[in-house]
Amino acid sequence: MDWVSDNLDLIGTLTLDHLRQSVIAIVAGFLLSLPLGWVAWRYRLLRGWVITVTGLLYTIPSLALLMILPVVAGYPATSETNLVIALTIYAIAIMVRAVTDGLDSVDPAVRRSATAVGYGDGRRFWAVDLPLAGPVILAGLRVTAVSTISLATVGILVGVTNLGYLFTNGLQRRIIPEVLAGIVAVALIALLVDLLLMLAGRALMPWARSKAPAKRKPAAEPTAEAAA
Amino acid sequence: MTGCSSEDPLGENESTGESANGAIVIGSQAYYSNEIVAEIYAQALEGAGQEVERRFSIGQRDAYIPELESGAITLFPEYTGNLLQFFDAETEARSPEDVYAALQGALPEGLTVLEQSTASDQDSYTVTKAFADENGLASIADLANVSETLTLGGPPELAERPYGPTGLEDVYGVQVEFSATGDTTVEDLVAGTVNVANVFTADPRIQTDDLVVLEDPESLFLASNVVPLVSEDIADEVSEVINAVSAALTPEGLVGLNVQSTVDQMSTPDIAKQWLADNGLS
Amino acid sequence: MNLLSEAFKWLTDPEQWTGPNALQHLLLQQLYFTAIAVGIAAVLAVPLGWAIGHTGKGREVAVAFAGAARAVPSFGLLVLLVLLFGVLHKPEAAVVTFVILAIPPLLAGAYAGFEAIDRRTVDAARAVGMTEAQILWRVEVPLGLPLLVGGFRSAVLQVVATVTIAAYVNLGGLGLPIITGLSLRRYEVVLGGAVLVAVLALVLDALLALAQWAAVPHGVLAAQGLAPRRRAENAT
Amino acid sequence: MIEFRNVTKRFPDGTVAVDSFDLVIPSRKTTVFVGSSGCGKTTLLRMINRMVEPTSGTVEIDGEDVAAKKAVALRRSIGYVMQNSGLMPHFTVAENIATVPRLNGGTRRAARARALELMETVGLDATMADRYPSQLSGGQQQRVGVARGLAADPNILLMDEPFGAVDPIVRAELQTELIRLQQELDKTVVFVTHDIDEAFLLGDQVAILAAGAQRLQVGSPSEITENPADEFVAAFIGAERGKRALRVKQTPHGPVLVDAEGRTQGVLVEGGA
Amino acid sequence: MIEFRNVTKRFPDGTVAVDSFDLVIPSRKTTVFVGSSGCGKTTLLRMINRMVEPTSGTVEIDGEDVAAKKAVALRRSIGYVMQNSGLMPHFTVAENIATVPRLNGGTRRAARARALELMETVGLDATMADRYPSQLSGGQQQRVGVARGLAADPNILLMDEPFGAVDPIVRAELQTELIRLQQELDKTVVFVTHDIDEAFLLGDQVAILAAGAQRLQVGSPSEITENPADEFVAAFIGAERGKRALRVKQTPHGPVLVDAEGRTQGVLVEGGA
Ligand SMILES: Nc1ncnc2c1ncn2[C@@H]1O[C@H](COP(=O)(O)OP(=O)(O)OP(=O)(O)O)[C@@H](O)[C@H]1O
Ligand SMILES: Nc1ncnc2c1ncn2[C@@H]1O[C@H](COP(=O)(O)OP(=O)(O)OP(=O)(O)O)[C@@H](O)[C@H]1O
Ligand SMILES: [Mg+2]
Ligand SMILES: [Mg+2]
Repeated sequence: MDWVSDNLDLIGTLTLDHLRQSVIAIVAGFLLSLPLGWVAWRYRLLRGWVITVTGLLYTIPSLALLMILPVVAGYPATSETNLVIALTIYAIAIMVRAVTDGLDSVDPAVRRSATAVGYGDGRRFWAVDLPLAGPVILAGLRVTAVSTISLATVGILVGVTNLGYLFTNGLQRRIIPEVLAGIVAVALIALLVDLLLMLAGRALMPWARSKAPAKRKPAAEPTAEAAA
Repeated sequence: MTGCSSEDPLGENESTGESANGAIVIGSQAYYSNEIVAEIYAQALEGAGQEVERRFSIGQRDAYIPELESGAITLFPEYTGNLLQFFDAETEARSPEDVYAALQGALPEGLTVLEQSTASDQDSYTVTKAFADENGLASIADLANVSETLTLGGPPELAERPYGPTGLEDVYGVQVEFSATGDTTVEDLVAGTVNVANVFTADPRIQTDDLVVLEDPESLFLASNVVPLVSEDIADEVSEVINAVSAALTPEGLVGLNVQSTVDQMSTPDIAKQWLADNGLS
Repeated sequence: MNLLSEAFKWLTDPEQWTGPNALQHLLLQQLYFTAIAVGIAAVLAVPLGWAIGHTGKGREVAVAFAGAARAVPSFGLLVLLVLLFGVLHKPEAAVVTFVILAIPPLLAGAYAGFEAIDRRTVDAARAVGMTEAQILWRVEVPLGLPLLVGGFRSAVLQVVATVTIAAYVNLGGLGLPIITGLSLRRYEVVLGGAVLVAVLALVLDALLALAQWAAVPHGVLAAQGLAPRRRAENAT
Repeated sequence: MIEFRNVTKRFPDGTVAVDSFDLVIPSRKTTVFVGSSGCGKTTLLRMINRMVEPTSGTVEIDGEDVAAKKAVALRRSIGYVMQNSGLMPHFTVAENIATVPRLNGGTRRAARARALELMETVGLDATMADRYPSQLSGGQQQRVGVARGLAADPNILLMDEPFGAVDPIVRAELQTELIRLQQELDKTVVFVTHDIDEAFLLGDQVAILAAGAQRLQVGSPSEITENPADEFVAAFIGAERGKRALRVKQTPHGPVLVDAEGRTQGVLVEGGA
Repeated sequence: MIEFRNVTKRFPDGTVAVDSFDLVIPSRKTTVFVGSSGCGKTTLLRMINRMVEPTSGTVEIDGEDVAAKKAVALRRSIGYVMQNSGLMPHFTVAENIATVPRLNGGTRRAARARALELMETVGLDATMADRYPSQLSGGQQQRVGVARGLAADPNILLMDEPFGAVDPIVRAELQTELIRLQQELDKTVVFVTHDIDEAFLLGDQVAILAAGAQRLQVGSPSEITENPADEFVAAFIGAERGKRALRVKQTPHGPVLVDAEGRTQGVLVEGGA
């Protein structure tokens, strides 16, 4: 582990790069998925299409996407923009489904009740539908965050530097601790972001915590999982 | 280890167009050996009081050449032969001098190369010592006499390169099967999954793993010496410092740098710093 | 569009379908790795997931483990395992990598399938005198199957898309044209390879979607399909 | 006064939930719709606040067609209490109660004050103001639902099986409470249930409905028990069988009333009218 | 005969659901546990077929401690009917009913014949044999549940709020059906409800319970109504207030019985005992 202690600065810089790239993609993916997921949820006819098409994005091999997008869109493959856009696309692939499932999970009785007390459509969406979809959306967001952070490492194969650098460089130099350090760093920041999201969820959705215990409801996870 | 953070090999990976303020932007390939040379350039220039920005570890040549052309990167350690082939795939030049001369003609507007160094890091066909002894191999041509099936290992794109399996057959009459061993080519050669391998000549494992580089009498490969590719705008600014580096960088020296990186696992900034000190350049 | 038509041309060129690296071989390799990895992962994860679902114990541990497994970058793990196992064991390294990739969705599918079952149904099964084994096989497994197949489906999708990186360590598969194309700047080859992977993933996904539908027990399907009709009948 | 005039509701799938329904609902009284599942009670109720639009016919409040009013404003002016309370799980008790005042643009502070006031009215301890609905018992949740229905001080309160999900003891308590509240507040209450006992307990006017919201009988509880319109109504209210056909049995503790099986159903007290 | 001897159940989380409970349940009679939510009724019932193990004390069937029997065999020998029927959604009606005969190793054919026979007993049309539970109405599902409980011809039938989830009309029908069945089959039925009317209608012996399965009063319905043990029981059965304290009111159609609020609760018929 000498290598690690000698290269803490390097690991630190790479971690910051990695976080910056991933977080931008996660946030962008989340924001874009909200309207897409809403459309899919609201318009039954579009639903199959939106879900299938966004789900399809996930089947594109990341390497290919990272090389072909810049050719098609005309920006340099080595730019962070390239990686961030590709990661955003994968984030959307998971999140749209989660947003749709989340809106689905809102008890129709609650929705009706909100209408009955006099919420207009738009106001109801922001005050009732979206917050109540929160727990499922959050579960999807957590899956998205973890897989985005882990996936970002392929950026190094097209020249976008982040923790993935430790893999290619470690392989060329046959330094096992370097590769291992990369994996551990990626996993740690993924789990850290996951934890932060969970805590944020607790803070923002206090009602979801106070549910009567031991209700063994299938958590949102499998649905988000199915999209992954 | 006295590595200090200001000499981080990767620096801030800001987006393009940062050279406007006059800083020299040094790039490197995603290849540790190339990165070391780039770091040496950087430290040497910093030692001469220049402001430097690092944009290291860029994968493909076609990814960074456009950035050099646009001026987003202004200095890049390159290899004469491979660079020439990038611009002129059909080139007939083979010797270091010819290649260097042809390269100067082939470079696009705005780019130039400074003095090439004697250190080279070029493609080669390499076998294990045991295999060479067993089959009496000294040159690539001798492979034609080997009775067992030859399997050539190398990066996947070797299959399509002019010096790849087709070139071997056309130039030397040697028939091989190809295996895309990629980043583990040397290990595969040592382990015996391939018996001929496309290895870079500056790879320290040629010595440590007892490998034999086969001679290339018909010049299948271009000479490929380390050469600084530079934007014409700053060529004059940096030429003195960089040419001194190139002059000091010997073939053995380059292998030594690679050994420090892979065997001693030293960090790139430390290697560069030490080399500059050892060569009286800091 | 130009790129797309060139990719199509490359794909339909008979040359790509002959020789040692013919596309059908690469396709089979891709399928082979996917099948082996998902198969092994299923053998490991499904019984474990069922045990968690049946007993209700260990869920937190499983969730944490699955989360950690998901956080491990496949590419890095592959590199690490190749370095650790040595070049002679690249296939094993790749399989282990993909197995780890496939475990979280399978595990989640297995236990979530059980958890989604109405507890009263399981309780009733116990009350009529089913043994624990009978509860498992006659009630929980059939009723949990749709979500398990769902987990299987996402495992297959993830693995089949990720097996492309096997080419990076000389294991072939459809990643080969992709990484070769990258080095040679032949984007139509990259795109051709990517299209094949996507098509393969789609076909597998469609098949598994069918399987998932078929896995829903008839009574449950009836609940989804026939209930509204009955409601309408009552009304008139 | 609420008036249904020849109201029909056909849902897009063809179900005719309400077929040519006419009824006058007097002001400041409780009217109960009772009938078995699916007979159209909820549909009737929701046509009053435009949650459901009639296919034909009109619903009028004090002579004005509701279709002419803006739906959102109309709903805010009518209290609505439903089974399982229909509370927003992500709002606290006080926020739930104050929903309509807030929607009407009231300040947070005023809305909260109103919520606390209403909590007292419906018998909820003020300490519960910052709990979430899931932290309350079923009965408490229903009280919050009632409080929310009253928050905008509406003239009309619609209640759709508000006590269907709570256990009988709590239910009896809530019923008593509602009777008290009604005496105090004097609203026009339209109440839906499928429990005939509840209907008779709460209703000034009871409408017994069959599928398609067909009126089997409308009248006061006494009118209906004393003179059931037909066999079905008689069966439905249990007048001819079981516990409703009672005879007197003398016991050491006084006279009790027993049903056909001889099971005691009540005690006889003095004071025949 | 089923006997609870000083039975206590403390759940791992510390809840004492049943505290030193003693009761003898006579054979071939219906005993009803009634009490408000959470008072321990279900826990008592489930200790009979070892779905719950007592923390201390014993439950005996015909003098034999159930703890000495094998749980699986014991459960197969006791019918169990629960709220929401507890049917297997992926088994057809016939398969559901025949579950226990099949578990006991009966052939498919014999089991099906038994299922059809039982469907007739509980009043289900044979055409429903191959439907899935989700294709039946709530009332029909409950009948299937009862049929399943009877399939192994058990001496004991445990019923946990079996009619809690169906609407009142169907419920009355099922109650009548159960009374008929019981006269025909003569089982030991232990029935749980929190509806005191249902308890009095069905029970030969009624046990009114409070939290911790505390016995407030045990006796026949008549004994309890005529002589409630204390204020709480009186309130619970409604004997002193509201609808159970009735007086006679003369109407043009004959005498009816009205409660304190003047609402009619039944009609008075001839034949005082
Ligand atoms: N949105 C809808 N689309 C189609 N049919 C509907 C809709 N809403 C209700 N129905 C049908 O209209 C009829 C009346 O429904 P309604 O909900 O008014 O009954 P209800 O008397 O309130 O029953 P319950 O006591 O079960 O609440 C039923 O047959 C129901 O299936
Ligand atoms: N498995 C358990 N673990 C912990 N507490 C339990 C468990 N099962 C029941 N309890 C508690 O034991 C008490 C009695 O529960 P039980 O289910 O017997 O009540 P009940 O009278 O059947 O109520 P209900 O009428 O609501 O069905 C309750 O306080 C309940 O919360
Ligand atoms: Mg209704
Ligand atoms: Mg119970």
